[in-house]
Amino acid sequence: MNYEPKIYEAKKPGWCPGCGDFAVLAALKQVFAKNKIPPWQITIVSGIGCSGKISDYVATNSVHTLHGRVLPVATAIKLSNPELYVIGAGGDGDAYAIGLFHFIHSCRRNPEITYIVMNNQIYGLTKGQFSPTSSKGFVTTSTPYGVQEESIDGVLLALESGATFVARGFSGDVKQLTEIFDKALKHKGFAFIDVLSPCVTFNRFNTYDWFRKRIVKVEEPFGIRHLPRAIRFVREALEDGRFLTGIIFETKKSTLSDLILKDKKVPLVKKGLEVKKEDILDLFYIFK
Amino acid sequence: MNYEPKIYEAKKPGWCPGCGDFAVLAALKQVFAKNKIPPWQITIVSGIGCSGKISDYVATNSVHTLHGRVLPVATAIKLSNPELYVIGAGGDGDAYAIGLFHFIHSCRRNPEITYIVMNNQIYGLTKGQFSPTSSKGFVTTSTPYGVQEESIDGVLLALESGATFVARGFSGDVKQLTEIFDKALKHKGFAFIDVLSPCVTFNRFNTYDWFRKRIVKVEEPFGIRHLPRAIRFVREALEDGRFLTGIIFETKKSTLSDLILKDKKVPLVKKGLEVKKEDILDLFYIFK
Amino acid sequence: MNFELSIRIGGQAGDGALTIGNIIAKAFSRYGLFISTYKDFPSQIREIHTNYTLRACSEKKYSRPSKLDFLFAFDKESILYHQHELKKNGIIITEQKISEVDFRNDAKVYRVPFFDLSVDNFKKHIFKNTIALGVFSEFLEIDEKEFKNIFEERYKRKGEEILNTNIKAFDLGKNFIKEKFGNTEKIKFPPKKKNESILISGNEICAISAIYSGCRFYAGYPITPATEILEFLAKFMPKFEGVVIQVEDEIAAINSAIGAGIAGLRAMTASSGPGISLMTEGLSYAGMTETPVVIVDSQRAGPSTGMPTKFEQSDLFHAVFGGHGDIPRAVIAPSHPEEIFEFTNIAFNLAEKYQIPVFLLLDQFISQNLFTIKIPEIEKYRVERGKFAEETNKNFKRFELSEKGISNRTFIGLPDTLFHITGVEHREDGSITTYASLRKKMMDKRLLKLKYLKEELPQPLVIGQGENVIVTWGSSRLPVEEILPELENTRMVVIRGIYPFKDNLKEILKSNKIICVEQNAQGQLSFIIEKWTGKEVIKVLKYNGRPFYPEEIIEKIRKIL
Amino acid sequence: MNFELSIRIGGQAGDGALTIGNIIAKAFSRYGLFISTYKDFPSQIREIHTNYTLRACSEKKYSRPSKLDFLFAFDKESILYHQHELKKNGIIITEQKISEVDFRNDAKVYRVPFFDLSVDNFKKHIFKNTIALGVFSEFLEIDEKEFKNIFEERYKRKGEEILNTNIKAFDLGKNFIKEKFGNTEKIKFPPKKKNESILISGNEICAISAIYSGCRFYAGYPITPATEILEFLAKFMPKFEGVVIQVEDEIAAINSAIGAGIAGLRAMTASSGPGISLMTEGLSYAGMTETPVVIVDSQRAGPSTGMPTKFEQSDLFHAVFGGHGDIPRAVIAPSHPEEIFEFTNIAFNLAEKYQIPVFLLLDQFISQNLFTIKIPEIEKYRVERGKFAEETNKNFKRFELSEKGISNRTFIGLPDTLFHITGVEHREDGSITTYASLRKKMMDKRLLKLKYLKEELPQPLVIGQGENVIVTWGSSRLPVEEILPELENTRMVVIRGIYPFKDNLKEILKSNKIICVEQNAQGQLSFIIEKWTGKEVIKVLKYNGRPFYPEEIIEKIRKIL
Ligand SMILES: Cc1ncc(C[n+]2csc(CCOP(=O)(O)OP(=O)(O)O)c2C)c(N)n1
Ligand SMILES: Cc1ncc(C[n+]2csc(CCOP(=O)(O)OP(=O)(O)O)c2C)c(N)n1
Ligand code: SF4
Ligand code: SF4
Ligand SMILES: [Mg+2]
Ligand SMILES: [Mg+2]
Repeated sequence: MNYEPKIYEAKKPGWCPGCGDFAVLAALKQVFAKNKIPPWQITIVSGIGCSGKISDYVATNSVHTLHGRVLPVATAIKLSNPELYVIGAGGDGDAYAIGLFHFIHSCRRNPEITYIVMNNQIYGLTKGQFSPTSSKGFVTTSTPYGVQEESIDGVLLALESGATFVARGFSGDVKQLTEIFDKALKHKGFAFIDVLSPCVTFNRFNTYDWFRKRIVKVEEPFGIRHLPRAIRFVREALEDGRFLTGIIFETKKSTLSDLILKDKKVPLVKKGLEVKKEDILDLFYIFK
Repeated sequence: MNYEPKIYEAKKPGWCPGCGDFAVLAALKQVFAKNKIPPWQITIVSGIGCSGKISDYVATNSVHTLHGRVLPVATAIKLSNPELYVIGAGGDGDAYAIGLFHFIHSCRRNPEITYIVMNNQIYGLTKGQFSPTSSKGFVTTSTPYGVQEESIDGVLLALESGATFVARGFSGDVKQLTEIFDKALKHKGFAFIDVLSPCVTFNRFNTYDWFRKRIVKVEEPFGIRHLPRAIRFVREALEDGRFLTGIIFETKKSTLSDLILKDKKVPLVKKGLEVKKEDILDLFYIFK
Repeated sequence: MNFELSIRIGGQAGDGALTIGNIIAKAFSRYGLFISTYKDFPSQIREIHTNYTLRACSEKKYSRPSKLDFLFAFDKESILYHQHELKKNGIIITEQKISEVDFRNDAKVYRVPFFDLSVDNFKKHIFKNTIALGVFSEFLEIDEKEFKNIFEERYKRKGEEILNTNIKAFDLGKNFIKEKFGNTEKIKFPPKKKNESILISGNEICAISAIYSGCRFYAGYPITPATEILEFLAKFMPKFEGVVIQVEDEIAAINSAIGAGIAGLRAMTASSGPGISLMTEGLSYAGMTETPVVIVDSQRAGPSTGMPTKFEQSDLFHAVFGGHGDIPRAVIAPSHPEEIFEFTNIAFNLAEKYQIPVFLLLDQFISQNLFTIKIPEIEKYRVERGKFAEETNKNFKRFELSEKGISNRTFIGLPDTLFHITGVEHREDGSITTYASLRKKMMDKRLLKLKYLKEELPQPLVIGQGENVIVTWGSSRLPVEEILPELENTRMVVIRGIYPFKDNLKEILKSNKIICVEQNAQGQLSFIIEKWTGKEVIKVLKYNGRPFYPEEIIEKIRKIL
Repeated sequence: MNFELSIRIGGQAGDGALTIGNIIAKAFSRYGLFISTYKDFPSQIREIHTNYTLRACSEKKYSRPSKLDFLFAFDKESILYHQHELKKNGIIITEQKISEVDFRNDAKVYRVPFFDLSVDNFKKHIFKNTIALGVFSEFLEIDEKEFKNIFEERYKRKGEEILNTNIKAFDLGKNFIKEKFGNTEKIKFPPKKKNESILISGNEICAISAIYSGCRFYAGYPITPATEILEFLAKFMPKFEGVVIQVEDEIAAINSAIGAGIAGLRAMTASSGPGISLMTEGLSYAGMTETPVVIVDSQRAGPSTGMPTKFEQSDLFHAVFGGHGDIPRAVIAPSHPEEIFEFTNIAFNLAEKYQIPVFLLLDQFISQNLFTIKIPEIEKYRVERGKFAEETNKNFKRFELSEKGISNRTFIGLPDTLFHITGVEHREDGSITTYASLRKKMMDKRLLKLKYLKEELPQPLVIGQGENVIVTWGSSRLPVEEILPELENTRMVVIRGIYPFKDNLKEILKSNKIICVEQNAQGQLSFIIEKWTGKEVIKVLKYNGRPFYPEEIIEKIRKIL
């Protein structure tokens, strides 16, 4: 098989020209090709939103879930078949509004999946309402007088919740994105990437240029040995109106699969369903 | 009116003798009495769990919501009638499992309510399953081989999510609890208190004694001027197996009511529903 | 003279079909015609064929036209997919660039280089739709001012230059057609009528009625096709001092609305399929706690995410039966744009008078499309709060047993008047209980309310006379009503107060042949009709995401009758 | 000889009613009697009156007894609330401390200082229930070993000392009664029967069947009365290499189960009312994506939080009709503890063969109480996966149209075999579409499955013969079955395969009088029966949280027939 990026693409994406999500798709395809992963060994689990459409554009396995439910589905698929590369992908509304609790619980559970949030600070598919990452004061179709809440940051929350791989990317930098995804895919555990992925149609505020002026690349996973420092740096940057991109934190912990799967060699889906009659009888005998 | 604690109590609580939740109730009643708040000006909004039963035990207004939904209900009540003291109260399962996203979104929205989580690190009412704050390895009825996930900490999450008043209390120290609640009630904004509230029936691990050995009282709201420091101290303590109690962080920000209510003098519920016919016609004229 | 003109504008998302469609709709509506529009848009932002249909009649006809007079084709798909719907000798105005496509033989095709004209003259391609509008105006007998006036309103704010460019583009199209094709045959219009009509979508009517009806708390989460309710209220509610918040999901939305309802405000939330399903637990809580709350369901094609931008009426089962336990509730469904104001008002009144959750069922067709309606006579509608009074009561029992099952309500925070609300079974004072006999009493109380509510629910609407019955609901009424005159011995019954089921259903539907026209796959209303009449119903269903054409229905019904 | 003995043990939560009830139940069950138990416990951990009822029969009778032979009263409430249910001259064994209470004149009352005996002898009050057991044994003709053997099993692990103390306490009670009251009249027992029966709850049967039926993924969230399924599987599933996770809520639970179902595992979740409502959106997704998933609903008294520890059958409407859009699904309900193993197995097979979500409706009575049953003949039940095969297919179309609407399935991760799953309407290959004709085809495909599934759904169970029909479902069958022999000309029909509705319903229910016995307030099955028979059904309902006594039903039915 010839592992080229294009073998992973199913159809021409329906995103607006210039949409940040193209970069995410491009970087993913490159990483798949580079690592020569056969399409059937990949499962993209996506949410609902423009970002979530990514699952319709890939020629890998794909599961387009409900709004906000990427992580329960992705985690279950990974546990069912650990031979798969399972990649969750969704928007900022999906991840940080309706799905926020799944996100934080995944951070602490450490399932072996990659989770990419295409953060455009807006609800794209529903045409421009604010999201939890929209800046305070931002005028959107549902906040004609400006957003009234403080925004939250996925990277900070992930760090605080025990995530073992935390990164931020930018759709204006596919090269860096590819590097991050490459490492994420190899990470044993929950690898989370918040991608600043501009919506060129409904978010005319957080544009590529806007980000370019504010992005600071992190070359090393500088927080790797020191979580509090990672947290401090990210927070200070944000307070200062800057975004650190790159791999911000990485550590090793036992994963959900380690803890929950008895036999890591044969995936559950490949095992027969038969049980020994005696084993079932033993269960009944408990009640004798 | 004679403002004594007992005027706020409706019936004998049905909690197990020794349950930590008694202390929360006691402290609340004291604070109400001390501040001479008439019962009808208080609304306790509670979740589902042993902790959530608190609403049945008070002679104030009370709303016993669904599992995990304390905060949306409490916030709406406060916006509807800002003259009320609105106090949310629930368990660790309620707040940090099913209701976690409401919690984090409330931190960033800063509604003017007090939110008390009776954290017993277990599901009490359903008889002893683990909760998101249960320690790794803890054997419960749903984890016969030990909890497999990292626990999370409400105080850290609140700090990271922009909460403006963050405290931790302990049911073994009603005096401190009363002081914290007193300040919380006076705080303009979202006042969050995680109360270590032992379940003497289903959690034989995190007992009063266990906590007493691990609690470090914070005398001043030492993080008041410096959030990162507060975060660091809390984190370091936790990593060290200690719990800081007291008011950990306090700051001022515009509240949800500030932002969303035009007229702060007359509560919405006291306004008439009539509108001027012309005003409605004006809306229609937009479509002429 | 019965005037009728149907137009479809097709192109890629971003081509501006919506803009020009809306301008034509507004111009015609002001001219005194009745407009209905139909947007067939993808649930994707760009790069997919979309189309906009507009029907202008001298009479009120609001259903989707199956035969077109005009087709604007900005892309190839517009021709491939839509030209078969043109009337004989219909007109196609199309982008000249489009090649390798066979036009219908009988069609009058005008190929215009919209793209090039726009780029050559204005350096941008985006004026191609205005040029097309100019072209279009050449086919009409009406004054071009009808369009240009609208430009002025629209573009004034954006600056003189944009306005002028648009006017230039318009003239460019007009002149192009004259020069290239000479004088075209012009469509005669009825005389212009002074009128007080507006061109408005169902969602917007609903939002305005909510404000009028005393709604002062709205919590929601965006979802197609209900979002405009949130957006409209976000913009205009502050003027009425109400609260509008976009929250983290629909669970938060319904629980917030319930919180406000408990506190004593009139509260509402709106959503569609997936969001409505998420509200199920909250629905059950509202029923149990006797909390008034209005839930608007702008139905779309399901199940699950389904076809988010497409039409369907398939949430009836859920609205009536969804949720665990025996839940008191009401379900009403306006069947016409002109009923939405009234029904929204009814929803709020029923919710408060009976202290229950009320579903207001809309659907994508009626929610998102534009219709010409008269401004409702708002003074006809009132705020009726039922047993709600600002009365201090030291022994307030929120759930006091009473003859009709309805207890006194007030707002939280009245001196000495204590509330205890719980989703657990409770005593009259709201304290928790599991006592068997009390449990039964409280359950009976809650369900008893339905008995009285039933009487007050909107009556079925009966139009026409005859042995045979066509029963329908929601916006399916529109095409049925249109074909009714063509059927002999047939009456139409529109079920508008759906739940609690009315006792007179059997009587009203008395017939040898009951035909039920509805737009879902299972025949959800049909099921209920069969239950109440004990008769097998002949189902006329459609569920491909597009509302019935009147002709489709008549064809099917002719086969049956 | 028909032997029957009914016992109630009442006390404050924490008094140990449960422990001693369970020991008696186990002893009698092993002795060869058929046991059913009934826990009437508060949804609160302490300090409230609770009671445990136990019925032991020489025949299979599983419904709640209305007349008691014995009452153990550890608190005053036990006497106040329960002594009226004693048979004539029934026996009360009560704590001596209880004062100011009038005992029934005819009752034989034995006042024993349980508390003091325990504290005086063992320094703790917690042995009072073992003492009571010793007292109790003095009234029975059977060997005290029957109890003491159970102590040995129970307390062995906890150490010699605890065992010995319990034995001492038992003897203390026995001797106390002898000394104080002399020789009591002893209840005769039928001869001991060697038997292979077990004493088990419905939740546990369900969990074991799930494992047997190939379930290898369980995601859940604790909720009464379904929690034991989670707890049992958490403990024993690892042995079978399956996954059990307690997740953050029921939404995560159903979506996790769906994820595993998509991946190719047999997956299940279980919950009750509030949790089931939260799963509604997931249900709709499973229907749309044709994902097999088993949803166990251990019903409790609703709506909303309702009475969490109490019995009801009020989720039928929701299971059948809940959720937005037209959702393919199945709903089945075992009506007897002995059916739970089979029905759980059927649920998994139907879910996979028809690629749909399947509701398995249990209820608090059958889920949490203990029943003596034979160990199921497990080899009778198989794993039938339908069109599931490990077949590599380069052109795999997960939603390929086929004659019966069922497409091929396999697991995710088979070389070259790609899955595309979406809750949006899709083509055969799973890619997103809104094309009208395809939409209709896919909807028809999904609903077509129900036509075939219907044939395979468990048949109604008809017991007895006669003109009149009593129709019932779920555990309401138990009391109905018990009274059936007393009614003339009456047959019982138990609806077990509830949805899709069977075509033969009308035929099977043919009768002049259809009586429907069910335990909810609206008459949820009755509604459906009326729909299918076109007849008005006479409803016999109960909804105070406690299952029918057989006598209550017969009284009501006598009035009707
Ligand atoms: C339960 C539910 N609520 C609402 C919606 C409607 N909806 C579709 S996409 C979306 C949000 C999109 O925002 P985001 O997740 O940021 O994705 P983006 O489109 O910006 O990539 C919403 C609210 C839905 N599909 N399901
Ligand atoms: C939606 C829903 N799921 C599950 C339950 C069952 N339930 C009742 S209380 C509870 C958890 C209790 O734990 P916690 O919140 O920590 O409160 P505690 O009893 O420990 O005070 C659960 C899961 C419910 N009532 N509603
Ligand atoms: S609307 Fe925004 S997020 Fe959606 S495709 Fe267009 S640019 Fe991307
Ligand atoms: S079970 Fe635990 S949390 Fe519940 S009342 Fe008893 S001690 Fe308190
Ligand atoms: Mg977004
Ligand atoms: Mg707890």
